[in-house]
Amino acid sequence: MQVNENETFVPTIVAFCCNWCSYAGADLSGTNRLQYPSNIKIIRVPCSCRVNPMFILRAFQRGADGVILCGCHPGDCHYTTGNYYARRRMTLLFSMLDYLGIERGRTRVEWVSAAEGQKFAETMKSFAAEIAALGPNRRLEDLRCRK
Amino acid sequence: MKIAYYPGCTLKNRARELDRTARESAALLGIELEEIPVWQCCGGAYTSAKDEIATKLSSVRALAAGRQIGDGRVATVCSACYNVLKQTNHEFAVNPDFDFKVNNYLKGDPEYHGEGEVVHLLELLRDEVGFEELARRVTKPLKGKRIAAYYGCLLLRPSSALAFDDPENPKIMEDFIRALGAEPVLYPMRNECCGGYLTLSDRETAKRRSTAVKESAREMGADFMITACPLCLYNLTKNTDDPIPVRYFTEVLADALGLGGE
Amino acid sequence: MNHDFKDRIVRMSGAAVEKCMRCGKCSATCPNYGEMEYHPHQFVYMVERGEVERLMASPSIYACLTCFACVERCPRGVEPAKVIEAVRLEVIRQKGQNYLKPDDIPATLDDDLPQQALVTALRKFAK
Amino acid sequence: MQKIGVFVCHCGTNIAATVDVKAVAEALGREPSVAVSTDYPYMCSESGQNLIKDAIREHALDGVVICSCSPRMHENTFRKAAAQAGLNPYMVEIANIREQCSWIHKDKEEATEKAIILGRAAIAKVLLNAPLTAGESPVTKRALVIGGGIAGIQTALDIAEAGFPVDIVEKEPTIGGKMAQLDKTFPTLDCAACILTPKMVDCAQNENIRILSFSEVEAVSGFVGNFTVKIRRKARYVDETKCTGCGLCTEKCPVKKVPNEFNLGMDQRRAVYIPFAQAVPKVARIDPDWCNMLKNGKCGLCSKICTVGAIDYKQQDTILEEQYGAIVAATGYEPIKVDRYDEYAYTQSKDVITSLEFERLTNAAGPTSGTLLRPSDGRHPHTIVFIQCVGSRCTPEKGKTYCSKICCMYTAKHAMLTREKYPDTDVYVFYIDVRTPGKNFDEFYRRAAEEYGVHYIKGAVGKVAPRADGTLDVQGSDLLMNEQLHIRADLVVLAAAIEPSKTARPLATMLTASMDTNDFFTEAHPKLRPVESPTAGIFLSGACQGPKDIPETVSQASACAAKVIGLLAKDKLTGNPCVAHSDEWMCNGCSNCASVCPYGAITYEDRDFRMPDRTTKTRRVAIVNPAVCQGCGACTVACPSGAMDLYGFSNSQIMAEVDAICK
Repeated sequence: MQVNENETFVPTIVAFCCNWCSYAGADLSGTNRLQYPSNIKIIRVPCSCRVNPMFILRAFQRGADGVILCGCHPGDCHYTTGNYYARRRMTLLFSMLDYLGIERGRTRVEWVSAAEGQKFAETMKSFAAEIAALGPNRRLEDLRCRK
Repeated sequence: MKIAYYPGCTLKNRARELDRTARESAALLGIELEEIPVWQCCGGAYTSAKDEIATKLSSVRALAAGRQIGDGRVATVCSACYNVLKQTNHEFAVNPDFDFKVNNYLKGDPEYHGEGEVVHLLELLRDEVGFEELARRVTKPLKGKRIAAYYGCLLLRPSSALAFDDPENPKIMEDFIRALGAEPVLYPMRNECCGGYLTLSDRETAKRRSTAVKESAREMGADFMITACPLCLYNLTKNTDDPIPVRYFTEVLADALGLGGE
Repeated sequence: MNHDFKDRIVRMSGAAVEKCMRCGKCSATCPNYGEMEYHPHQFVYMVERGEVERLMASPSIYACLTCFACVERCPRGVEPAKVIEAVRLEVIRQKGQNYLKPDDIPATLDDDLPQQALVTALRKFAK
Repeated sequence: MQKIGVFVCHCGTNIAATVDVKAVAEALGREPSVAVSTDYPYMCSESGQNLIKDAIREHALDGVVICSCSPRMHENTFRKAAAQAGLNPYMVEIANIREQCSWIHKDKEEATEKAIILGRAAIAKVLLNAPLTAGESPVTKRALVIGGGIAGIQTALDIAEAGFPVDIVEKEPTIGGKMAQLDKTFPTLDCAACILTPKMVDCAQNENIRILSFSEVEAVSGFVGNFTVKIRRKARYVDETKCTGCGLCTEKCPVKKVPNEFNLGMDQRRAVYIPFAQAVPKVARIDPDWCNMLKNGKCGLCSKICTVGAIDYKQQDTILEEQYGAIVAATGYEPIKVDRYDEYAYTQSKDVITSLEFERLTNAAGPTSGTLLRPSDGRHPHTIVFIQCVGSRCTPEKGKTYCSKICCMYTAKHAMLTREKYPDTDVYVFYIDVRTPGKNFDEFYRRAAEEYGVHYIKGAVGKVAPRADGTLDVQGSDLLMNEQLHIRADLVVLAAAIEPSKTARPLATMLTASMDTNDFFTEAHPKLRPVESPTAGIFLSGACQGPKDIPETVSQASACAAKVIGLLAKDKLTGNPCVAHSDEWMCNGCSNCASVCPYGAITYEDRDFRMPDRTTKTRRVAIVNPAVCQGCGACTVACPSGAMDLYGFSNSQIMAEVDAICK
């Protein structure tokens, strides 16, 4: 979370993107000069199934306000089935977030192909807007970690 | 065994023979058809429109009442009742909205969610009695008779809901005919429509349809035909000029079991 | 094109007219084809095109036997008979549009006619 | 303390216009452990690369971060440069400040700030990088082709021509497949046997090809370059090495009423038989379901008359174990069973047949010696109706959802040949669409209609009704006439949909190759890698990948062979070092990782562990085969004890990135 001088809230957002589809889709939105908010930072992973729900909790703990996971469309996974695993794991994580009292809207799973630069930018814009509307994540942030 | 029985309106009137022979034959074979105490007419035709709920309530009430008798299944003899009851029951399985709306209508009555099951007497003969056992119980086998089974549409279609037999090449009635010692006649029109629904509004069209069915049976050498549907029987006998006799399958069954008298 | 009618027909019938691949198997299978002005495949196609009013004005809606042979054999699961039924209901649900009127019935009766014929005809052709 | 070098690229103005590259280099230079931080107009240029190499040598850097374009562009460039300077190439990380920063933001301050954060995340990650070396594995220079139809034959011949040994495993007693059953082939009308059997003989004579007929793959283990395959050689009760294929036994065998599967049951064979005259290998087989000797020990006639003593009633199945570098699936197709579409009366009339049965009825080696006769009464049919799309293009509930692709063309062929040979025959084709994409295909179909007078009717058939006089009443619709037709036919031919062989699904499981919902093998990329399975070392040939006609099958088979040859030509395979690895001290052997691994890369071994109390404990632990692992990381998340991790994308590296971004 960052709060700048005039006190408008700029959320910190982490996007996990799989190397084969969504990261390439993000590159494509760059190549096409499609803008989306700069407070979204992308972490490249080989596959959406590499993303351990722990990473998402870690991000919330360290002050992220929203985490989005992007992978190949179902059926298109470079590793055949990775995105299905990711989908199931995230479904479980969502119910756990409810338990932790974290708003369900702070995490999202999206399928973005390497050809969907437009969709990537649109998705990021809408996600950033939703997180901004939700306000800062105060519930899970571990203030001891804050510098 | 005892099983709930839904006779339907026609079996209480013009098709009394169908009702009587069904009950007597079934009783002889160890199946007690216990009539549901209070029932209304199923309407004879199942309306496929998604927004028609009220016209299906009489079927739902019969199905719900059937739960109190025997193992909860409801037996029918008339093809039309079988078709309407079974399609209604199937709708619960595939359409939650239907379930919700029906139970809103039923407020005050016990809820019903499609847990019942509809069976035709032919299925009971096949699955509960067994055609082999039936063949053993036959005292007056119909030796040498060439019988054409007429399924029509109501027993077979839509097969997704009825799941009665192979809709294009059914065999339950043929097996039944064999069990009675006669020879089944296969003819292509046995699963085509007799024009039943149009009997009142367009008698000539219905006549053309039922005549086509009978011609097909005649061509393949049938001595007589059997059916489970009173309306089919009417069209195939009264609304055609073809003289091949048509009987209810239960009449033939009663004869073969020695209940006929003569 | 009247989308209002089309949407109602699609909703009422639950039939997926857009799944039709124009093979004509419904019309190939229809036992009452010869009595119809518009045939089963045309019902499906014309509903998809939104030409419902022409169908509503046609006597073909009273010619369907509801024998479901088309529904059974359609390779695309389109259910033409349900489309025809929906178009017919769209007509007879309008005031005064009963195709079969109770007053007409006594003339058609005979001693052998089963009750079933009466109830089904009323259900099919009157409200 | 590690020493990291940071290099910020301007990319001309691509980055520098929106990101203050100097400020980025300066800010990142203040990060602990950064020894050098600098910027340059084009890092990917030779001088840019030299700048990096010099810095690595001068500062003895342990890791390098390049802030530049996407790693998908130049990661390899910079890794090579690092390697040339003596740094392990996997100690390089890229911060993507072009596609994911400068190009998508307009505000320079905002973009600069983001570039710094991305740089910090890359530094955090590179600090945890470990030097990696790509593993190497040897390649067994031998290929296995599963399926001996035209696809398998062509692939095997091409591989063998390149000098590599190939085994063909065929489940039937002879190779040849479906093509051997065909009469003529479209669009040139060459006789199928005339062009296929020379290829079958080539297979038999090629020194590099071994045909394992009447055999099935039973188990597959290993990985690309190093497969071990168990092959069951089914007992044929005839010694393949002795039988000369003279056929004497097949003439004398007293059991004559066995339905002949080669002619689709339309005539009979003996209990000992050779499938057809040009079978390869030309070796008899005894059918144990029919042979009196094998059933009840009474007969033995074939053994008495065999001059070379090849009959062996005691023969048993044997298992052959072989090593292969590459495996080709060429399992082909089968026509579907058409019983469920009984409105066409296939089960109700002998004169309703499938197209493959029609092929046999017109084939000179078929049950009627090539004269077209009705199966019911052996009379010439005078009216023939062909029905298209039987079971194709349906909803999933009603049949196959795809177009079977070959039916339009073979039906045009059947119709044309019928009209040519029997001009007094009326031929009708009911079609939904006529699909003829292919060289000379549409011309062929037009010839059928224009020159041969085949009646093409746009519409479907609703019902086929067998009549008492032996004819068939075909009730169909003519959509262009808007009419319902009744045609009195003598013969009805159904163009049944085709589906993958039933053997394909269990084989795919053994190969860990993926399949689609229709049980066709999935290709690694539908456009760019059409003959490879996503599983390395598994290749696809012919209709097992999707419906195909012969020309397409053969070209795909040769393409497949080229890919196999490319693999076998290598002495060693270099793997991707970013693979999973398991900490055996933490692993509890639960098998979760193996169950999610799409490649079968994880196996289990019992290991002895020396415990603190000086006892030795044996535990089952996971072992990742780095040559098979593709590095997806599914196992790392499935592992409940945290033993499984991924090189290059380790848990600690990703968490370090998360921390750096969220700071």
